[in-house]
Amino acid sequence: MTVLQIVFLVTGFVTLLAGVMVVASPKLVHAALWLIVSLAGVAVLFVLLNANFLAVVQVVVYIGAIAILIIFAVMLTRRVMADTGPTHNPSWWLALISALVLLGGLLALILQVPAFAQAGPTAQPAADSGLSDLGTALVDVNRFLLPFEVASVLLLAALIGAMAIARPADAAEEGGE
Amino acid sequence: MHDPWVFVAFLLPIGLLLPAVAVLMGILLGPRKPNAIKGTTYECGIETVGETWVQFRASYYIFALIFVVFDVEAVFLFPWAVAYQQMQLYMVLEGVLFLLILAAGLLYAWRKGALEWV
Amino acid sequence: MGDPFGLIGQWLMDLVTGWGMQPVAALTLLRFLGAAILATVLLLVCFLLIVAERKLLGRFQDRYGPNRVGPWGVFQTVADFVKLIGKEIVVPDGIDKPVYWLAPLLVVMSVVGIWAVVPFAPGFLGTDLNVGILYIVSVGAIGTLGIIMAGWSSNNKFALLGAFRAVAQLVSYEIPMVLTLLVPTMLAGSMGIAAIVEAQKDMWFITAAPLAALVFLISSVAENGRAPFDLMEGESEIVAGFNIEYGGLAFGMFYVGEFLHAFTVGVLFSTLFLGGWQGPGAEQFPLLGLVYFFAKAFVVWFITVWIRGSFPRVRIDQLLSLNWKFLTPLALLIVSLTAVVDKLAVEQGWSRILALLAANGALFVGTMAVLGAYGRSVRLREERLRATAGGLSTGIAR
Amino acid sequence: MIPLSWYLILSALLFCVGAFGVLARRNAVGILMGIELMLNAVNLNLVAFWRYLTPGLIAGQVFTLIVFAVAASEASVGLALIISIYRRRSTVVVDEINLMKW
Repeated sequence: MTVLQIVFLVTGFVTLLAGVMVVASPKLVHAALWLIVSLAGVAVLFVLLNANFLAVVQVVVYIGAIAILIIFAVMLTRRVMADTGPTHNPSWWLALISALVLLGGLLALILQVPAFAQAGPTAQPAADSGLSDLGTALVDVNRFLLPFEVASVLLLAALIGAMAIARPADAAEEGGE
Repeated sequence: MHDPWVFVAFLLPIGLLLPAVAVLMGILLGPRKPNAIKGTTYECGIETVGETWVQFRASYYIFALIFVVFDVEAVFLFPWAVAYQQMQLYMVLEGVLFLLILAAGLLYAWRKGALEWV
Repeated sequence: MGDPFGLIGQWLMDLVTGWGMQPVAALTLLRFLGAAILATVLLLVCFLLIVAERKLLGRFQDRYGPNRVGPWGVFQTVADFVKLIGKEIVVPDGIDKPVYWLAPLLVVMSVVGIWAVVPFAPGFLGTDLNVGILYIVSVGAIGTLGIIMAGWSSNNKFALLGAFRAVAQLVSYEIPMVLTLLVPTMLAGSMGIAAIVEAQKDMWFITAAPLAALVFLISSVAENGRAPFDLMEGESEIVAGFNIEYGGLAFGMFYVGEFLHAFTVGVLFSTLFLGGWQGPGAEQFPLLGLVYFFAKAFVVWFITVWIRGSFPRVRIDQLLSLNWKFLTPLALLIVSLTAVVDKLAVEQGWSRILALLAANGALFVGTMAVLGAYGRSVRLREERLRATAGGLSTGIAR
Repeated sequence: MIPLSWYLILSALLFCVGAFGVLARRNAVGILMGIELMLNAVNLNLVAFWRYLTPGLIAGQVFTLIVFAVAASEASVGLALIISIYRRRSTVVVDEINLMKW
C-alpha cells in the first residue's frame, strides 16, 4: 500500500458514501450538501489523476455554480418538499435491482478487458505545458475548435431557454417593452 | 506530480480545525442555561409569524442562472488565456468570438428585463 | 543574507533528516508545519487587523476608535475575544445542527485556503500550483457555500433571506472578478501566481490593464461584502442577515472571515496587478521582497477601508444593476480588447504597454461617455416627471 | 501506483448509485442530483482513461470540459423547468406531473 493508494481508497470511500447519501437522504437540502461532498471527492480524484485544471474547474463549476443552483431550486420549491410523504417511489426496489444489474454488467466488463488491469499510467503527461496545449487545442481549427464554439452556443441556448422558462409569465410579458 | 497539492491538503483541514477549536472553546467555557424564550427564532423581539419557509422570488434563481452560464464560460477561457502568447491572431479572435456569443445572452437578458430587480 | 528563506528551509530540512527521517517524510512534515504556522499566524494577525480597521474607520468618521485596552487600544480585540468566549452560545430550536456548526468554519477555511498560493517573497510561498488563479476562485466558492448553509440551517426566515441576498451578490460579482482575472493570466501566460509575479518584473500589470485592475478591485470589495456593498448585513431591513442566529465565537468566526478576507483582497490585488514582492533589490534580498509585498498589500487594504468609510450603502437593485449592466459588460470588453490589442501590438511591433494603455484609455472615455449620456437621460426623465407632477398638484389646488 | 481498474470500479459504483437515485427518487430535483452523480462518474472515467491510456492526447480533458458545459446547461434548464412546473402546479413530485400522459 502506497500513500497514494490509501488516499485513493479514503477519497473513493467518502465519495461513494456521499453519493449513497445523495440518493438516500430524506431531506433534499441534505442530499444537495452530500452531493457537494461527493463532487469534492471527485475533484480530489482528478488531482490524483494529474488533472489539476479539471480539479479546480470541478470545484468552480460544480460546487461553486451548479450546486448553488440546485440548492436555490430546492429552497424555491421548498413548501411542497417539506412534506412528509415518501421521498422514494413505492417501487424503489425495482430501481435497486436495475442499478445492481447494471453494476454487475459494468463490473464484469471492467474485469474482463485486459487493458483495464493496467497497474499504473504508462507515461507521465507534461507537467505545465499540458495547460497551454489544452488552450491551443480548444481554438485550433484542426482540433477542437468546433466543439469549443458549439459549447458556447449550447450555453447561450441554455441561458435563453432557462430564462424564458423560469421567469413568471407576467414578468415575461411586461419585459422587453 | 501531486507535490504542490500536499500543502493545500494540509492547509484546508487546518483552516477548518482552528476555528473549530475556537468555537468549541466558546461552547465549553461559556455558560449554558437554555430556556424556551432563548430557543425561539430571533426577530428583534417580535413574535415569529408563519413558518420559515416563506416563498422566495424567482429573480434569485434568474441571477444564479446567468451566473452559472458565465462561470462556465470564464472557466473555458482560462486555458485559452494561458496559451494566449503562443497563439496566432485567428485563435485569439476565436476566443473573443466565444466571449461575444455569450455576451449576446447577457444582452438578451437585459433587453427582456430579466436584470431588473422589481 | 542571500536567500534567507531558502537557507531556513535547508536548515530545517537538514535538522529533520538528521533525526533519521526519510527526506520525503521530512518534506511532508515541514509542509505540515508550514501550513499550521501559516493558518495560525493568519488568525492571530486578524486580532491586529480588526483593531487597525476600527481605528482607521474611527479616524475617517472623526472619532477615536478603540483606545482603552492597552496602548492605543491594540488589545481591544483580545478583550473582545475573551468576552466572546465567555458568552453563552444561544442556539435556537429547530436548527439543523451539523450544517449550522459547519457553516462558520467553512467561511474561515475559504479565506485561509487562499493563502496557500500567495507568494510572500521570492522562494517563500506555500505552494506553486500551476492553476493558482482558478484555485483562488474555487476556494472562494466554498465561502459562498458556507453562507448559504448558515442561512438555511438557522431556521429563521430573515437569515434565509439574508443568505439568498448574500449569495445573489457573491455569485454575481464573481463573474467580473473571474473575467478580469483572465487579463493577468493572458499577460503572464500562466495561471500560477508565482509565474504571474515573475512576469511583472519589468512592469506591473496595472500599467498594462488599469481598467481590469479597477474592475477587479470593485468586484473583490463586493465579494467581501463590505460597504458600500454590505447588503448582506442590512440591520434595519432583514434584522442582520445570514448570521443572525449565531452568537459567541461562532458569530466571531464570520467576523474573522470578513476581516481576514478584506486583507486578502489587498494581498491578491497587489500580487496580481502591483507586482507582488517585486521591487528594486527584491531579487537579491528576499527579505526586502517581503517588505514590498506587505507594504503594497497594506496600501490596497487601506484603500478598501477608506472606501468602506466613505460610501453609503447601495440598494439591492443598484447593486445588481452595477454588476450586470456595468461591470460584467465592461469586463467582457476589457478581456476582448486586451486580447486583440496585445496580439496585434506584438505582431506589428508596436510598444505593448503603450498600445494597451491607449486601448484602456479609449475604453475608459467611451464608458464615461455612455454613462454620461445615461445620467443625462435619467435626469431628463426625472425632470419631466417632476414637471407633470407639479402641474397636477397646482391643478388640484385650483 | 493505483491500478486503472480501481478508478473504473469506483466510477461504475458511483454511476449505479446515481442511476438508482434517478429511478427511485420521487422528487424532480432529487432526480437531477442523481443525473449529476452519473455525469461525474462519466467524467471520472474520461479522465482516468486519458491519464492511463492516452496521456499524450488532450482529447480526454477536452471531453471532460464539454461534459462540464453540458452539465451546467442541463442543470440550469432542468431546474428552470422544475421551478416553472412548481409555480403552475405546486408540485415537484414527478408522479403527479402526468398531464402529458393522456
